[in-house]
Amino acid sequence: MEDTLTPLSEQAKALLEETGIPLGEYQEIVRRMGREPNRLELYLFKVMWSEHCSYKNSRPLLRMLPKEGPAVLQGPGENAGVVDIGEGWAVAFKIESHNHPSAVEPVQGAATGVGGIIRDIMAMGARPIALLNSLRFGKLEGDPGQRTRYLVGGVVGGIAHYGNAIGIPTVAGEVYFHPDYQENPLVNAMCVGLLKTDQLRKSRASLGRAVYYAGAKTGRDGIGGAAFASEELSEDNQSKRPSVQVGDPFLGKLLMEGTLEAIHQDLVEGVQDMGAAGLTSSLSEMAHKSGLGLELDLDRVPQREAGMNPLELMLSESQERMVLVPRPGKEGELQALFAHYGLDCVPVAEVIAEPVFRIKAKGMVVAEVPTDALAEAPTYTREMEESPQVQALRMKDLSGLPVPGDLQPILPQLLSSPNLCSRAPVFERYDHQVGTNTVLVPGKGDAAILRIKGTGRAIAVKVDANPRYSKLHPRLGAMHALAEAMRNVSVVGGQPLAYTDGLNCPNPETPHGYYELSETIRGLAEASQALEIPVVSGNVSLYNEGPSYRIPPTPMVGVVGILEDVERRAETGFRKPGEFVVLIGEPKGELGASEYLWVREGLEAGHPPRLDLGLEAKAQSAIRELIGLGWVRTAHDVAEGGLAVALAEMTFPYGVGATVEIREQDRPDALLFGEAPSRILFTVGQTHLHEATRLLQAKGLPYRVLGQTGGDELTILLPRAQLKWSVSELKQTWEAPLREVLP
Amino acid sequence: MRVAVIVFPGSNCDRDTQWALERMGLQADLVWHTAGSLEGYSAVFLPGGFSYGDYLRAGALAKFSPVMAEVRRLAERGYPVVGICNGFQILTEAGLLPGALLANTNLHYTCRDVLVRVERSDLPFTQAYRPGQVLRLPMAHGEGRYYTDDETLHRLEQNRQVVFRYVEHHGQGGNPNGSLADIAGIVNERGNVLGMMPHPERAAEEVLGSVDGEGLFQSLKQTLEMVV
Amino acid sequence: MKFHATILIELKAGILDPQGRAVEGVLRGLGYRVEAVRVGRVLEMELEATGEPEARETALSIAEALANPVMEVYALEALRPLQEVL
Amino acid sequence: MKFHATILIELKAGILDPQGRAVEGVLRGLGYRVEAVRVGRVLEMELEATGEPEARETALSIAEALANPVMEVYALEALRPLQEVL
Ligand SMILES: Nc1ncnc2c1ncn2[C@@H]1O[C@H](COP(=O)(O)OP(=O)(O)O)[C@@H](O)[C@H]1O
Ligand SMILES: [Mg+2]
Repeated sequence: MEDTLTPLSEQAKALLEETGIPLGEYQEIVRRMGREPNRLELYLFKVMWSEHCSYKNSRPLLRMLPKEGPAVLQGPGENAGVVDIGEGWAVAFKIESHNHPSAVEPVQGAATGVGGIIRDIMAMGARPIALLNSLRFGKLEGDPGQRTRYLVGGVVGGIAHYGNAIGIPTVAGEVYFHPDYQENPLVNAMCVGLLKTDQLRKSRASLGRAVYYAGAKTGRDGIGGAAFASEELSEDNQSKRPSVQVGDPFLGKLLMEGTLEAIHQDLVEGVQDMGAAGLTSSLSEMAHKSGLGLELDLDRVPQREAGMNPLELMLSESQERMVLVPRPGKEGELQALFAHYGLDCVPVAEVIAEPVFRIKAKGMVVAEVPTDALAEAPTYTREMEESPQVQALRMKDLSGLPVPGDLQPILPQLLSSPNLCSRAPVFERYDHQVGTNTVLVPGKGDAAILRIKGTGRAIAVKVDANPRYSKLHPRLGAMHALAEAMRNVSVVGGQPLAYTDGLNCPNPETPHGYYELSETIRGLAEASQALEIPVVSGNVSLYNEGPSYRIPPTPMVGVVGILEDVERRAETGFRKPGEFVVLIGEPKGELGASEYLWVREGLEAGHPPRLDLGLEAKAQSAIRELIGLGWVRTAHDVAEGGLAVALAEMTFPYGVGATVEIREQDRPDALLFGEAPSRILFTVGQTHLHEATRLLQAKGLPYRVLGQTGGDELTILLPRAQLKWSVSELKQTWEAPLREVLP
Repeated sequence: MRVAVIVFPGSNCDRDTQWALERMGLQADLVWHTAGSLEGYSAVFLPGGFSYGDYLRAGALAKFSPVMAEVRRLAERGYPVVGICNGFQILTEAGLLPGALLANTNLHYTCRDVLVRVERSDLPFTQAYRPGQVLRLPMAHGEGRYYTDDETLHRLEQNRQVVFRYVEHHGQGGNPNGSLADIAGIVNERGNVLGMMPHPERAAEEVLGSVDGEGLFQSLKQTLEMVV
Repeated sequence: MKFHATILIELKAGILDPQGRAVEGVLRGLGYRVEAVRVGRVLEMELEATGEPEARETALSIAEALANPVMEVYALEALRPLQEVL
Repeated sequence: MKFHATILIELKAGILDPQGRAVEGVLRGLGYRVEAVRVGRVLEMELEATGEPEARETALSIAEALANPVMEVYALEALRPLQEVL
């Protein structure tokens, strides 16, 4: 396209070619700078104006999300969100995606994803105490299964490699298999850190301060990663793939201890991790947030390889690096501290009054850009339209669906589907106990519980998203994701405080893509309002799409909740015989978008389950009350696979069976395997049964006393059928599938 | 009575071990691996973790840490020395315990509960246990397959140096890593240097789901109180 | 005919080698004057082939199959006919 | 004078090498006729020495320090003077 207003110099034309920066943005850059940028300067803009760093497509939409709440100490805008959990303690948390690097090199891609989010938490002054992850892969079956298995092994191995070695327990997560992720797996990692409220740090520096670089030396790792992360992973830009970044959890551990000690000894006023776009984003953002400028001397940057040029140094994504701003007079102590850990810690820049990001090399200025020009990328609101195919799938009439004659074999079949089978083969590879805070380990509860040493308190954490719901109804899917993540926290006894969201979506520059992104955020906003929970951090990963593939919108929601008394908690398993099994909600589910429909009919269609947010809030507060009163020790939400699968899952931990009766007159497959939100199963002893049911009545919640625990079988009585399964046999079926992928 | 918990670069169960010791009422100090002296300490713990990232081989690089000379000196003078997980690996690499710990036969890091039988309840670390008592303890390692040559194994059995053995119990447990003779923990001939792969410090509190590991810290406390 | 092959698989130059870095640090601490320490994998194996050329070809294709092209390079370090001890 | 040393550290014969087994399984699955696959480590490094004899001695003492005599053997696979590119 030729532009008539400002004729481009030949050199500029060449640079546009090379960087792939749109003409419109280039003209904006020239306007803001008052001159043509040189090559280095243009690359600074390329990475800072990439979606990953600038949110140029998502920022206007993200404004819809509620960000205030009584517990919020730090909302979106810093390296992580921070919420108050009482008694002088707070938790910092955030989720981050590492999808593209993990597709290129699963082990290192996942490992560096974990390392990166850990440093975001450290940057707030918090000690990381828990890791979570949310993974999406393609089909396990058939030929595509080959690559999927390789990716699963690599990604799980990479997460274990980094998290286990650095000594932060991986306590919860989720894995989902869906054909639409075949070419584009998703790897999102979440980290939760603990801090004393007075140790909260931000990415700030005051005038005249020296800015220090601490940690690993800079090499040619992942050059162009940030820009890369925001590009379609299509054949023609294979060449653009960065040289693989390798994580070093050993150095990462030393850097973490050094940084936290520096904060606890109050040696630093400002902290910032070097994540995507390395020196460029960490330094320019810190200067911008401080309302000041910064002068960087590249000759002082510790280098791993000889002859790196300014562009390589500025774009390098070498891992295990931090930016620290010492308090005046503490520089010596800071350097001594890092020397103790055998790490570099050197001044590389100085904070200046002039609001520019100035870069010097060999004594010469090689780049100088106004900090706000870099930090405030132009934002876009685009054309949107729902994909007609998706619409058609959602509208599909399922009333003609055959009612299965024999229901007996369906439960084992569902329990052995990749999306419902046991995750033990995955989480057994993660150290989930280091730190000795993990009260509820993976597999024991719907959310993990971590006690806070020195208090009677604990936090509950979980990350969730259902791609089927989101694919067929982006807005409703996002609402489900938040509701379910919160429900998982509530059923272990936790009061949800705030959430972080990882928005993984296709190309926003297409009407369908933009529709899915905006509907997803709109759904989150709506649910946040109704469920009264703020977002405090998150991440956006767009362009998860290529010539031959496109992911469903996948909003991964990580919720953190509080238990004021760690002894008042619940877990999934039936713990003893003779307890009453109660269902909050009705034994009726919908088949649209259900796992049942997919497993039985190979169909992904229909309308996802309706969600009544008012009912959802009531159901969650009810179960929290019942647990808080000490009446309930076993609770589990009814999710994918419906009532029968939820009941089976409750028999597995302790091998205690149950007998329940469902009296409803409805198609039996909908009763047993249909899906519906706001449903929670719990058990209560004879002594509290009546009080418990009265509490549910008082809240106007529908409920059923379904039956009792006991025996080593699961028995379900229906109006026209009597079903019985051996718990141990069901459990074997449930444990087998992933064990074969991860021996 | 002060207990030293050695912190190697990459150790990550140091605080957990300190916490468990202090809950027992023992004073436990974290001691950096470059310490030249352990004067004043009446027992030493080498905690779990990934010293030097477990690069090359678990424990292979930590054995060169300056503090190891002191650990050796205390061991020779009969002080209780306990290596848990990575600590066990370091003790074998340093030659303070016989044998070596190789990659699990399943070839990957595994974190789950195991059942171990107490083979010796007459040691400074185990006197609080009943002979033959079966404990449920968490394991979390990738290189825990105990190996040694036949003569050494014979000697270990003869001198009753095997302290903990993986056992199967009601279809649960069993040998999780291919360890020789189901060995989960051993002690030196003199009986004052213990190495074990499972993590007692992770099972020393009701809220963590098991107190089976508490006995080890209790035993040590009794021992130390006796010597004073 | 049986051959014994020794294959080396190492990280590409320029790719960070955390193991090498840690080992180098320790060796220097012990007073050794070393640098550029890199740690890789060595594979020893016996393979069946009609003769030296086929053996070499097989060994190289094995090396290629086992190395991770994104980060590693491989080399056939040694190949020798095997006189079985009977 | 600078030298480049290549050191191999491998499991003693007779000690179970599950990694070698796994690799062998994969290779056979791919149709290769291999056996006795063993996986070990190779260390490459540059070291400073007055001459070849000292370099050899240093390299061997490094190998000895890094290998675990209980289950490993080591070998100095290669040692060559390094002509630095100036
Ligand atoms: N989807 C989202 N919802 C809420 N906050 C978000 C979202 N995406 C990003 N943020 C916030 O915007 C800020 C910048 O995000 P990001 O660039 O991912 O941080 P970092 O560079 O530290 O990884 C962070 O505070 C992050 O929490
Ligand atoms: Mg950050």
